[in-house]
Amino acid sequence: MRKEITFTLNNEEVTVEVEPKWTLLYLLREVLGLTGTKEGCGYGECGACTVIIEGKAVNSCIYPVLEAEGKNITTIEGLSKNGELHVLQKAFIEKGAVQCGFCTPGMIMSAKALLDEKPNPTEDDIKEAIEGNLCRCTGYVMIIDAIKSVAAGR
Amino acid sequence: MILPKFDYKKARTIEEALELYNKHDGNAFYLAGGTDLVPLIKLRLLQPKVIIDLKGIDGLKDIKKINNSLVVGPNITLFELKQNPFIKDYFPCLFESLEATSCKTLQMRGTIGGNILQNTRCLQYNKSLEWRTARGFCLKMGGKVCNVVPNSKSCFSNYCGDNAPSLMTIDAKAKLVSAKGERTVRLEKLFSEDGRSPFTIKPGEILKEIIIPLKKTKGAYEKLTVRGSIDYPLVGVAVTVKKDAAVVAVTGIGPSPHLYEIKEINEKSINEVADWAYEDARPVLNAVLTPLYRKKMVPVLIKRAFKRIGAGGGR
Amino acid sequence: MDENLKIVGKRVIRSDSYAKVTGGALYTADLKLPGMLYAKVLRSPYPHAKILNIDVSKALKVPGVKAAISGFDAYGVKWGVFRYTQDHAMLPTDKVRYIGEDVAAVAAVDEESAIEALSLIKVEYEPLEAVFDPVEAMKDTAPQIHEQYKNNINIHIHIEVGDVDKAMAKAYIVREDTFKAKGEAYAMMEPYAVVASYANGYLDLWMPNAGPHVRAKALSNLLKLPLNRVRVRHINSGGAFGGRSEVAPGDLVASLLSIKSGRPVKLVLTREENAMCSRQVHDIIATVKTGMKKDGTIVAKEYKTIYDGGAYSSTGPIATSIPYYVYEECYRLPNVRYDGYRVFTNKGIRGMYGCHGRAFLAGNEAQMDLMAKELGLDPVEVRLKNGLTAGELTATKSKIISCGLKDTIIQAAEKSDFKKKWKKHTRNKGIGMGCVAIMCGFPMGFRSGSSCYVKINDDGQVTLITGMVDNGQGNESLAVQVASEVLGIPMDDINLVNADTEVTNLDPGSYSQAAAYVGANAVKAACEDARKKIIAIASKKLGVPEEEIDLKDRVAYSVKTPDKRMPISWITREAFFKGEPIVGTGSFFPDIDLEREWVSKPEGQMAGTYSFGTSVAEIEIDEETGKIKVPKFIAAHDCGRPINPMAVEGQMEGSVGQAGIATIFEGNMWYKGFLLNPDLLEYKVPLACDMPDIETIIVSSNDPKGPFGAKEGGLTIRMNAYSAIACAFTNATGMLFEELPLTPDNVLKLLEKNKGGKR
Amino acid sequence: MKTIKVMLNVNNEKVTLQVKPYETLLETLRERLSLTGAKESCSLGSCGACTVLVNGTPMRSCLILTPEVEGASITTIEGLKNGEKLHPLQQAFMEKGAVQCGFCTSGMILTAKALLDRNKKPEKRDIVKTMSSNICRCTGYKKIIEAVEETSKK
Repeated sequence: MRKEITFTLNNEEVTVEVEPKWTLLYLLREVLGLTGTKEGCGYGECGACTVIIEGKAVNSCIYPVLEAEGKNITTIEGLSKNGELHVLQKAFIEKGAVQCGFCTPGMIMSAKALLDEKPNPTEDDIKEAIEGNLCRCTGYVMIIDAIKSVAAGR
Repeated sequence: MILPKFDYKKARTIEEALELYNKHDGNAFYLAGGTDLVPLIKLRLLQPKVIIDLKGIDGLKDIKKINNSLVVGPNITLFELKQNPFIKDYFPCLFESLEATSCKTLQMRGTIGGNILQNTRCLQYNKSLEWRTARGFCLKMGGKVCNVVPNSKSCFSNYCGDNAPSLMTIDAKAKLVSAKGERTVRLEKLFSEDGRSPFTIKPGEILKEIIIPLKKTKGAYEKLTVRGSIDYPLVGVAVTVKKDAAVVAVTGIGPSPHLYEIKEINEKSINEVADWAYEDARPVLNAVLTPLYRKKMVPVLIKRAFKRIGAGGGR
Repeated sequence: MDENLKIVGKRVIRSDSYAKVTGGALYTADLKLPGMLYAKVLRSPYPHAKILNIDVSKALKVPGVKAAISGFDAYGVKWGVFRYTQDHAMLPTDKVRYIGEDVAAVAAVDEESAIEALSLIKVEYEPLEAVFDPVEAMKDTAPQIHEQYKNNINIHIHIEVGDVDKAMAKAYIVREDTFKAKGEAYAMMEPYAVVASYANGYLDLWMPNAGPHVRAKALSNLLKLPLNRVRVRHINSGGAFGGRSEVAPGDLVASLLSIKSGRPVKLVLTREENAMCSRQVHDIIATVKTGMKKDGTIVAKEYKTIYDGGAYSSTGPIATSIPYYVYEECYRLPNVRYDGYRVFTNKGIRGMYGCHGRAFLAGNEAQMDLMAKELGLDPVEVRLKNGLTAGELTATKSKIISCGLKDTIIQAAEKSDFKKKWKKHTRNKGIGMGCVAIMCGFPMGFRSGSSCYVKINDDGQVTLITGMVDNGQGNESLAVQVASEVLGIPMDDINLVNADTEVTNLDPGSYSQAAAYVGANAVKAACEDARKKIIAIASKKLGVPEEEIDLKDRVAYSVKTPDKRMPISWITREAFFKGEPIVGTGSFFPDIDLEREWVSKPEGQMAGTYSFGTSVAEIEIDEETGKIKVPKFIAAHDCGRPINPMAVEGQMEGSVGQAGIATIFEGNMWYKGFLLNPDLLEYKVPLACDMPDIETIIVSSNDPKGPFGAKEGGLTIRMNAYSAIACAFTNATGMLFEELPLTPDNVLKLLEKNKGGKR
Repeated sequence: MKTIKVMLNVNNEKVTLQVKPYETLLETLRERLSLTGAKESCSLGSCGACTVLVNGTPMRSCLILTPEVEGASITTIEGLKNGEKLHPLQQAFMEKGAVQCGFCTSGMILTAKALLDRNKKPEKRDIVKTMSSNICRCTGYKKIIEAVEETSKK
């Protein structure tokens, strides 16, 4: 049985028919065509599917779609404004924090959730914030550098 | 091209269809084969709230011999009707017009009821909303002038049905049903002669049966088109001969078919009717060949049809 | 090698047909990309009006709308094929010039929202007086459509050879007639569609096109993007016929919308839009004056031809020239004066067509027959007498390289029993003949040539990379077939990567009749390069001299001792071990005079070579209705050596429909600037039941420079099938046509006039 | 507007869909089921490029509302192959060179299939008449008619 849900996605109201069994990730990628959010493991272990729901970084692959009703959700596609990149996106590019790029959207969303809540995090805060995001390429050094640079820049 | 929003309802009985119609304040259209209706809606010439599909109604798809009549359900497709042995044997004129209608694929979808009740056409009318908006709405669109004949107060759009004229020549009647009950009229009475609203059918009325007296006839249908298939008639002439008398119907020119009777067939009477039909035909520049030419073809096709019948029957 | 061909010249199944019969072949409208938006275009309701203001702000407020644009969002660049014809902004900001011109556009998450948003765009216009008839448009009092073109004359081509006036004065008979033809619709089955996807600074585009490289360059200009950031990609095309040659407004619209929204955008035109707003064919008025000797030799020709160009230049200089050139490339014209005018009117833009110039060519041919009759000569003999032969120069000094014209005339005449039927025709039955030549690969500056890469993969299979594009005529299969021949590898083993501007190298496209002659020649050269490398290794490994080795069925072998052999896949691996993988490159540039210019210097070598064709039509006229029936059609074509005769026949048969039957069916109808038949119901594309019994004759000649002797295939019939019908009409009635198409009303009018005049 | 639940058997596979009441069968096939073999060319029933078989009968899918054909068996060009084996008509269209740009091809083949299904040995006249339901701009029809004729003789 399909159900209609309404929520705010990247600052726009979206109404869409969904199957209750879907995950939010499925809706984003397969129905709404927002493929920036990646599926890495499907079990909430890797963080590649991280999006921000009501200010919190959430693994969308294990988030039941019906729970999205009424929520405010941001994905990587909603970060740049009028063609202008978000500071975190710029920092990731400048600091060389991007290699294969598959973890990048989730990583940036986790970082954004952190900075939104805590504009001046410590290195430990940063490490804690991205501990659920696996990266196989970078060794995390440049990622942490990038997040730090944004925090310091504020 | 996408369709505008409307609701779709499938009626199981005539009563249900009439009820649905009334429920939507008349802003509804009945759907049979859809080969005429759907393009009109796509072009935003009709903007219904609801479409009522009549194809689920039992009994509208039968052909029955009742007493001395053939009773044809309106939902039977042109292709099925053509296969009916009575049609070929008794009504060669109708058989030929069915055969000449559009193309085979559309014959398999289009119904005889829908074919009879198809809307009139005009080169300046059957266009997209954008085209018509740029041109300015014509009389048929609720505007103030005819776009083909600017000083005319009436609409010259052409009725392009192939089969109503044939049916008229074999004395067909239409049984119509509405909430108020049933009425049966001769087929020619269905035509209003007004291109804006070409039929006398009352809002919500449903064509229930086409009744044809079962008498053997001779006949022929002559159709002028540019191509050998798909096209609507630029002029169509149906002729049915019964003993010494004949009935002639001319279609494709103007909002309704013209009907003529010949009491006694001979060269003179045929010529007279041909002349008469020529005078009656008032085509305008709203189809692909010139009006004068189409007018000239009326007597030519009438004489041809008679010649062909004389030369050994319809086929 | 040429004398012992394995696959070239055979009736092979086209490599693209499997995908097409199974529904797997994708066309632009079939594409769906993640996050894709749907675009709709707001079009001008006026034939001519000043644009005062365009406001798209309200459209942007419709839920689901992601971008809205007008010409004010573009970069102010005007497009033109030539530097002197840059007059088309694609999205105008000054004024609109035809009904249906692109004015603004939106992209939304679905078509419904896009349609709703369009209705909210506000455009303020100030209507201007419009002109629809080219003769009217040339008058001083006519409204000016473009400031820079006085009297609305877009292009004037003047060609003067010899002394026309003197020759006319000396001619035995002189005749002057004026012929008209309504413009046609391309009516390709696929309505125009484009998908544009802009991401990370790069723009990907898919659309039916006849030349991806030319298209990408135009878009790079219009969008002020470097060429390597605009990538026109491969996609199937549902017919082009000349109507997909140039960059289209929709390309710019979809690109701008994608750049604005950051999402892929798809625009699909409706059938009506495709007819009104993509391209149409020129209406033509041709006055033809001919001077002839008593023996039928043409001594002089004088022409005034007016082309109704619609609102913009498009391929103007080419369109204004081509009907004349294909005639002079066929017949010897010692003295000739040609004045061709392309004139602007407030109608849709006119482009080149496979059947371009029917009033001019059919007029020339029918008039020639009437003059022959007056002189008591036979049209076949007159054509043979005036027809050019190999080695001769055309009037404007272009050398005919190879020429099978004579053979096409003789064979078509014999097959149809032409001479007898023409002389003893019965009432209202007639037979007629039309001839023409077509240039293969004409001057397009540095874009006239093509190049190709080929690589042999580690399993011995082949990847072929060429800019050649296929619009349905079979160019892809042609390339694969040529490669297969040279490399001795079956067609199935060859993967074609083509018409993708970031991968393939420059190619002229498929609209200068260049695919078979130019593109395939480059493929052949690249494969020969690879072949040489294969043979070199095989020679060493097998211990036989290189000249002794041939490639066949995936194997290199010694011709003298065939059991000395090794699979090409082994050779490939040898090459990898040596660090010299087998790749081949090759290119071809036709031998043409690059100084030649359409307007300023219409003289010099026009093309690499020419193909020739003769059509013969038999007709019957119904005297009462004026309806013409075409029971029989014979087409003979010199296309050099046909690479795939089945494909060439297909082109010839299609031409009989699109040009031949079109002569009695097809023409655009107008009310002022309104196209009255922009659909497939009232525009009469012939149906199966309307087709004559067609017989095709391929006259095999061997062009010295063509790939395996091949030249262009099919187009000659497309440009003379109408002449055959027009001449048959003259044969049947003793009179010339006045206007094409010869619809029944038109024919009856002529027949009545004839009766009135004679008796 | 409410959607309508429609069950169809498309190429021998049962599908249940929620469609718009004003959705054409062509839209459903192309947009919902990604069966893009049926083409949209004129959209008004004049050309036959969108022809599919509905319970074996060739129909212009651009003129049919999907709810109208509830419960029907639909055959599209994608459903004609039997495993890897082409339908004889598909084979003949290839071998006879009846395919050029390919845009009319699926409609042509399905129209021909319906003819041969109801009449195994049609006369050439019948073939020409039936195939005159569909417009082709490339071929001049000769090879199309030959392909159908050839198949009927097998």
